[in-house]
Amino acid sequence: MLLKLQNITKRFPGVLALDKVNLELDFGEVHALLGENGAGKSTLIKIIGGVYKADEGKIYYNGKEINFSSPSEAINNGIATIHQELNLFEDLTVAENIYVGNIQKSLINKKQLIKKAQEILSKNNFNIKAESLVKELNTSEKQLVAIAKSLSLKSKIIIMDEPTASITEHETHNLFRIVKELKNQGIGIIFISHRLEEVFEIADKVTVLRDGKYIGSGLVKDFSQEDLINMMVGRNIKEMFPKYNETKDEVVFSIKNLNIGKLVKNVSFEVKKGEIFGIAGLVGSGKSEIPLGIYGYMPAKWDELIINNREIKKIKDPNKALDYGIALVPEDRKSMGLVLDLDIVRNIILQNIKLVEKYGILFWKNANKIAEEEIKKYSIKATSYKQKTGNLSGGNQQKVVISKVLKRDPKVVFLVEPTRGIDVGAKVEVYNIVNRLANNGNGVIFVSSELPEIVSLCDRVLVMHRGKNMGILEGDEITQENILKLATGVDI
Amino acid sequence: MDKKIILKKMKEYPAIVGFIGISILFSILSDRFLTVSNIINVFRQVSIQAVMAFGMTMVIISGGIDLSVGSIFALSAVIMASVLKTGSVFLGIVIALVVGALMGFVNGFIIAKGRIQPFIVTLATMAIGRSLTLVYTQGMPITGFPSTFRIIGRGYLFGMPYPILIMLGTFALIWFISSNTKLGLYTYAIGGNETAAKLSGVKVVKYKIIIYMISGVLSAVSAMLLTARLNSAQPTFGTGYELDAIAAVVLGGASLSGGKGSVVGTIFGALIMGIINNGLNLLNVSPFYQQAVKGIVILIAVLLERED
Amino acid sequence: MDKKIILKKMKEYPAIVGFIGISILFSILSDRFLTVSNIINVFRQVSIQAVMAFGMTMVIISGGIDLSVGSIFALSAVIMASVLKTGSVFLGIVIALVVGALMGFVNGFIIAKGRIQPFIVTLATMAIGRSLTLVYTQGMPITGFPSTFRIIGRGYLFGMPYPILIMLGTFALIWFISSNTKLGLYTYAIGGNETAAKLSGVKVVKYKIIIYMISGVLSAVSAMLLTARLNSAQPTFGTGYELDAIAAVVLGGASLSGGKGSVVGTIFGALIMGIINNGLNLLNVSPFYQQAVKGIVILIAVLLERED
Amino acid sequence: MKRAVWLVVFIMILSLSVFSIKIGLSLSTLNNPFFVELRNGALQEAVNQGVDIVVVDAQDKPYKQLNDIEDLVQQRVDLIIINPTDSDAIVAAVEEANNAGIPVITVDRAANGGKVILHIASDNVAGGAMAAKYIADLLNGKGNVVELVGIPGTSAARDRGLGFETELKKYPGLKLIAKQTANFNRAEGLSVMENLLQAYPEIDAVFAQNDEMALGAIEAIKSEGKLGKIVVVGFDAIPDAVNAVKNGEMAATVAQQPSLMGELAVKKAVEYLETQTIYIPVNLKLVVK
Ligand SMILES: Nc1ncnc2c1ncn2[C@@H]1O[C@H](COP(=O)(O)OP(=O)(O)OP(=O)(O)O)[C@@H](O)[C@H]1O
Ligand SMILES: Nc1ncnc2c1ncn2[C@@H]1O[C@H](COP(=O)(O)OP(=O)(O)OP(=O)(O)O)[C@@H](O)[C@H]1O
Ligand SMILES: [Mg+2]
Ligand SMILES: [Mg+2]
Repeated sequence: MLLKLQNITKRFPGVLALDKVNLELDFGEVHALLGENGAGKSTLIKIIGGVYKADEGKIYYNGKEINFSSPSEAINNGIATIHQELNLFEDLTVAENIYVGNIQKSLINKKQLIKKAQEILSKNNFNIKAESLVKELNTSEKQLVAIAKSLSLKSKIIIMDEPTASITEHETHNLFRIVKELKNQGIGIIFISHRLEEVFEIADKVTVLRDGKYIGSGLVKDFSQEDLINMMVGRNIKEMFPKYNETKDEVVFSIKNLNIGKLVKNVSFEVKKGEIFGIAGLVGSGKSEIPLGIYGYMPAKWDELIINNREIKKIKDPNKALDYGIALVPEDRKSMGLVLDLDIVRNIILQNIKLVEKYGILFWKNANKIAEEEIKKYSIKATSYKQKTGNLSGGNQQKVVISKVLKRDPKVVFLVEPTRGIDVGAKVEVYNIVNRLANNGNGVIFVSSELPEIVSLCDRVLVMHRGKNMGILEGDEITQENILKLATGVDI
Repeated sequence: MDKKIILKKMKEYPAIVGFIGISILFSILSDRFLTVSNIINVFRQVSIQAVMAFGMTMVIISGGIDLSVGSIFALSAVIMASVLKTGSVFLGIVIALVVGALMGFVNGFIIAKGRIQPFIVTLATMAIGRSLTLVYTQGMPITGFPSTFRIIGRGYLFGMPYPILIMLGTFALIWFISSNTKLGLYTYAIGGNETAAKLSGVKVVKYKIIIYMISGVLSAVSAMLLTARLNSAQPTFGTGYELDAIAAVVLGGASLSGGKGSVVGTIFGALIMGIINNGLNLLNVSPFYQQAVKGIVILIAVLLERED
Repeated sequence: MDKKIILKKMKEYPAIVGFIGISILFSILSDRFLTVSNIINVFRQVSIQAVMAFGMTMVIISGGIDLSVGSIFALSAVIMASVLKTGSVFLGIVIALVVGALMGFVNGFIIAKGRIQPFIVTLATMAIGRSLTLVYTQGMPITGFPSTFRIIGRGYLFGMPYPILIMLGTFALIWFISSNTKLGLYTYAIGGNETAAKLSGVKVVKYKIIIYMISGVLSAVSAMLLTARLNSAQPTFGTGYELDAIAAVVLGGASLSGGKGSVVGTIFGALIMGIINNGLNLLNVSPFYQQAVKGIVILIAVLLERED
Repeated sequence: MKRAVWLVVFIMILSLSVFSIKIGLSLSTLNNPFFVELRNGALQEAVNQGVDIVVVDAQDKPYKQLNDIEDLVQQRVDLIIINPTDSDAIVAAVEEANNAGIPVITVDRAANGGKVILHIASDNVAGGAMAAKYIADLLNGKGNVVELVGIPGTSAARDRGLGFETELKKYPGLKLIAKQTANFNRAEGLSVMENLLQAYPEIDAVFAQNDEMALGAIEAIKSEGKLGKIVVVGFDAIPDAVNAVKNGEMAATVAQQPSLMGELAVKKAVEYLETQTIYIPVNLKLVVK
C-alpha cells in the first residue's frame, strides 16, 4: 500500500469539513475522489500535502506513519499536488513557475531553466512557450503549467484537484495519456473531478465523500454513473441537461462587426427572445473576450449594438453595461468574480446594491434576507451568509458568483464557463436557471469550452477561430464534430 | 452571555487585546495612570491623531495610502488661521474643510484617473502641500484666535473636552459609513479586489476620489483641533503625522494590501500609541530609552493581538 | 538595432524615461547641470541613498517594507565609528556589517516567524534602533577617523570616487542575485504570491530572513559611505531615509504589493531623486518653493513613465 | 536604641520622598547635540542640587510637547522648565501649567504668552546678526555669501535667518548669492554645499544656521580643495564645531552655551521654589580662534 488514510477528521470554525475519512492508494493506481461541492475533497488532499494538519486520524505512507508540517516536506518526500486554485506567479515566466520551490543549486542559468522547462512541456505535448509570462496565458494554459509543474517533481504520488475543470477535451485526453504512463511507472494518483465520464475513463478505484463523511469506495467498474451520483448527492438526478426553453422571433440582442484589439475581428450575431445562444471555440479563439468587450471591461468597437430595440453606441465601463441590462458571469471566479475577503452577503449585494440601499445607506435586514434566499436557491454550502467567500469550497464560490450576477434580472446575460468546478447537482440547477432566464424573455449567451453542455443546451452556436466568426450552427447541425471542425478552422 | 460578546469583539478587533494588555501593564507600574484626569488627558491627546487615522483607515481599506495627510493638516491649519484672524470662526472652519477636501480630491483624481501608485502620488502632494504652507505663511506661525474658536481646543461639554467629543463624533460617522453605507461596502470591495469590484459595477474612480477626499477633510478636522488647542497654526504642523496615522491603522488590524480593517481597530490602535507615550512620561523613562521601550511595547501589542 | 534595444529597455524600466526627461529639463534650465564634475557629484551624492534602496528593492519585491533602514544606518554608523576611533578600520567595517545583518535578522525573524505585518515590525525596530543609537552615543556625534577609512568617502580610483564604485559594485551584486540566483527567484515568487510559494515548497521563513538581512547589511554599507564622507557619525543619521529609499524603489517601477521591481529601476529612481535635489540647488530655487517643485517634478516623472 | 535609629532613618526617607523637589524638563528635541548639551547641563545641576528631574522630549513636535507637559502636570511636578519648540505654540501648555499652579521657566526660546517666572534667553536674531557682522569684517565688506537654511518654518531658522540677512544688507559689497535648505542636518549640509559649489565657483563665505550644516559644508569645501578660501560661520558652538574652529577649518560659531542654560535653569528653579528670582540672561558670544 502506497498511502493509507485512517479516520481523518478536520474542523474549521463552524464546519466539520472531514469526519473520520478513510482512503487507500496503491502503487500504479488512479484513485478518483468524488463528492459534491464542499464535500471536503480539497481539504482532504491538502492534509495529505502538508498544507493543513488533521485534527484526528493517521496517515501511512509506504507503511510508515507520517505527519508533514509543511508543503515543502510533502514535496521533498515525493508527494506532489496540483491544487484546485491555481498557485502560480503571474509576473514570472512559465519556466520559473515550473521550478519555483524545486531548484537545487543557488545559481540559476536562465537559458538552461527555459530549456529544461520546454522539454517537460513538449514531452507532454503542452503547446506553451517556456519563456512567456504566466499572466499572458489564458486559464487553460495556466492549468497546463500547474500540471507540468507537478510532473517536473518526479514524485511517487501525484494529487490532482480538478485538473480538467478548465482545459479542453483535447487537452484532457492528452493528460489522460500522461496519467496512464505515470501509472505504468508505479506512481499513485489521486484524481478529483466533477465529470463522471472522466472517472470512468481513467480511474481504477473511487472514494465518495458527502458532507465530510466517508460514504464508500470500491473498484470503478463495480459502479454505474447513477450509483456514484446517488452516493454523492444522496438522491437520483433524472435529467442531466434539462431543456424547456422556447425561442420566439423577437430579437433581444444584436451586434454588428464587433472588434476587440487583435483578439476579435468583425464578429456579428443576434440573440432572440427565449433563446439560449452558445459561443464555442478553442483556446485563444477570443470567445471569452467577446463578453468582456461588450461589457465595457476591454476596449471594444462595434458598428451597431441593439438591446431590446435600443441602440447603444458605446459602453465605457461595466457600470454602464449593467445599466443597459447586460450582465456577465466572468470566467475566473477568484480574480474577477469575488472579493474573497468579504462574506457571502456582501459579495451578493455588491452587484445588487439598488435592492438594499436608499440614499447610500444599506438595509442589512433586506440584504441578509436576500443572501439567505440565494444560499437556499443554489444550495450553497456555507456556515451562514456571513462566511467569508475565501473560505468556501471552489464550487460554492462559483455558485455565489452566479447568484450575484443573476439576482439583478439582466436583460442580456453572458455566462462564461459558468459550470466550471461545480458538481452535477448544481450543474443541473444552473441549466434550469438558464432555461428559466430564456423563458422570461432574457437574452442568454452561453460561452463554454464544455462541448456536451453546449450541444445539449444551446439553440444556436457561434464558433470562433482566431478571433473570427466561423459560422453559426443551428438545430441538428450542432454536434461536437461540427463545432470542432469550425473551431479548428475547417469549413463544413 | 455578555462575556461571550466581549470575547467575540476581542477576536474581531485584536487591537482591543493589545490596548487592555498595555493598560494593565501601566496601571501596575504607575499609580497615576489609572486616574480619571489622566484618562481624559490621554483621550484628549489621542483625539488629534485618531481623527486623522480614521480617514487613513478608509484609504488603507481601499488598498491605498495617503502620505500627504500631514501637509494637508498644515495647509488647512494656516489657511484657517488666517481667516480666523479676521474674526469669522465659522468661515475659517468651512474653509479648512474645503482645503482638505480639495487636496484629497487632487490625490484621488491623480491616483484613480492616472492609475499611478498612491504612495508616489501622495509623496509628491505631501511635498507640494508643505511648500504651499510655507509660501502662504512665509514661514511664520499664525497666532491668536477668537475665544469662540479656542473653546474647541479647551472647552468642555458635560465634563467632556470638546476634542474627545469631536473624535467620538467622527468615529461614529466613519464607523457608520464603513459598515452601513454603499460607500463603505465599495471601499472594502475596491481594496479587496479592484477588478471584481469594477466588474460588479462599482465606479472605482469616483469612489477612490471620495475616499481620498474623506481623508483630506478629516486631516483638516484634526488640524482644527490642534490649532484650537495651541491657539496657533505653525507651518511645520503635521510633519511626520503620516507615519503615526498609518501605524494606528495597522496596529488596529488593517492590512496595507487593502480590503481589511475597521475604525474600531484604528481607535484602539491610536489609543495604544497614546497610552505608550503617556505611560513612558508618567514613568519618567529617560528620553534616550523611550523609543526603545515604545518599540518593544508595540511589538508586545501586536504579539498579544496575534495570540487571539 | 541598438535603438530598438534601448527602446525595449525603456519600456522595461520606465524610470529611465523619467530620468532622461528630467535631465533634459535641468540641462536646459542650468548650464552647470550637464558638466562632468556635476554629474560625478550627483552620482556620489546618490550613492548613499541608492545602496540603501537596493536592499529596499529586495524587501519590496518580496512584498514587504523596511522602515528601520534609517535606524540601522545610524546604529551601525555609530558603533563602527567608535571602533574606528580605536584605529582598526577593517574591524570597524566588519562590525558595522554585522550590526546591519543582526538588525535585519531580527526584522526578518519577527516578520516571518511571527507572521506580523512588516510595516509594524520595522516601525518598532526603527524606534528601538534609534534608541540604541542615542543610548550608545549619549546623543553626541563621534568624529575623526583614520585617514585610511576616510579614503572611502573622498578617494578616487581611476578617476572615479569610491562611493560611486561601491554603489556600482552593490548594484551589480544585487542585480545578479535578483536575476540569476535561487534567492532572487524566490524573492519574486514570495512577493508575487506567498501562498503559492509556500505550496510550491519554498521555505518562506528562511528566505524572508535572508532578504531583510540583505537590507540591513546594505544600510550598513550605506552608513559607511556617509560616515567616511562626513568624517563623523551622528546619532541622528538616517532619519527619514526610509521614505527616500522606498520612494526610489517605487519610482523605479516596483509595486508596494510585491512581486515586481528591479534594481535597474531603483538606480534610476534614486538618480531621479538625486538630480531633482541637485537641480533645485543649482537653480537656487527658494527654500519655500523647493518642495513644491520637487513634488511636481516627481509627478511629471511618474507621468512620463506611464506614457510608455 | 536600635528602634530610634530606624525611626530617624525612616523619617529621613519619608521627608526625602515627600519634600524632595521634582522638576520637569520639557525639551524641544534631543535630535541635536545642542539640546543634548542643554539637557546634560540641567541633569548635572540637578545632581548637584539633589533634586529629582523628569525629562521629556517633544521630538520637535508642538503637539507632542503639549502632551508631554500635560503628562508632567499629571505627575504634579513642582516646576516645569520648558525649552519650547515654538514660542507661540507653547502658550497653551504654559497656561495649562499655570492653571495647575505649577510655575514655569523657559529656556532658549521664549513663550509668547502665559505666566513665565523666568526666561533664560538666547537671542537667535542677535546671533544671526553677529555672524553677518563677523563675515563682513573678515571679507572686508566685499564678497559672495551663501546661506544654509535650517528646517523651513522653524523658529530657529526664521530668527537666525532674519538677523543674518538684516545685518548683511548693511554691507552693499556683500552679496547673498544663494540660500538653500539643508534642514539643520550635517549630511544635507554636505550635499547642498557640494551642489552650490558646482553652481557658484566664487563663494567667499558660508553662513550655516547651525553647526551641523556648517560641518557638512566644510567637508564639501575640503573635497573641492577650497578649505581656507571660504569662510564658514556656524551657530550653536557644539563641541565638534568648537574643535573645527580651533583647528582653523571653521571661522567662527555663534555660541549659546546650552549647557550653561540648562544648568542655570535648574539652579534658578530650585532657588525659586524657596524664594523668588530675577531675570538673568545668558550672553551670546562668538567663539573664534
Ligand atoms: N479555510 C477554511 N476556513 C473555513 N472553512 C473552510 C476552509 N476551507 C474549507 N472550508 C470548508 O470546508 C468544507 C470543505 O471544503 P473543500 O474545499 O474541501 O470542498 P471540496 O470538496 O473541495 O468542494 P469543491 O468541489 O467545491 O471544490 C466546505 O464547507 C468549506 O466551506
Ligand atoms: N494580457 C495578455 N497579454 C498577452 N497575451 C494575452 C493576454 N491575455 C490573453 N492573451 C493571449 O490571447 C489569446 C486569447 O486568449 P483568450 O483568453 O481569448 O482565449 P479563449 O478563446 O477565451 O480560450 P479559453 O477561454 O477557452 O481558454 C491567448 O493565446 C492568450 O495567450
Ligand atoms: Mg475543492
Ligand atoms: Mg479565455
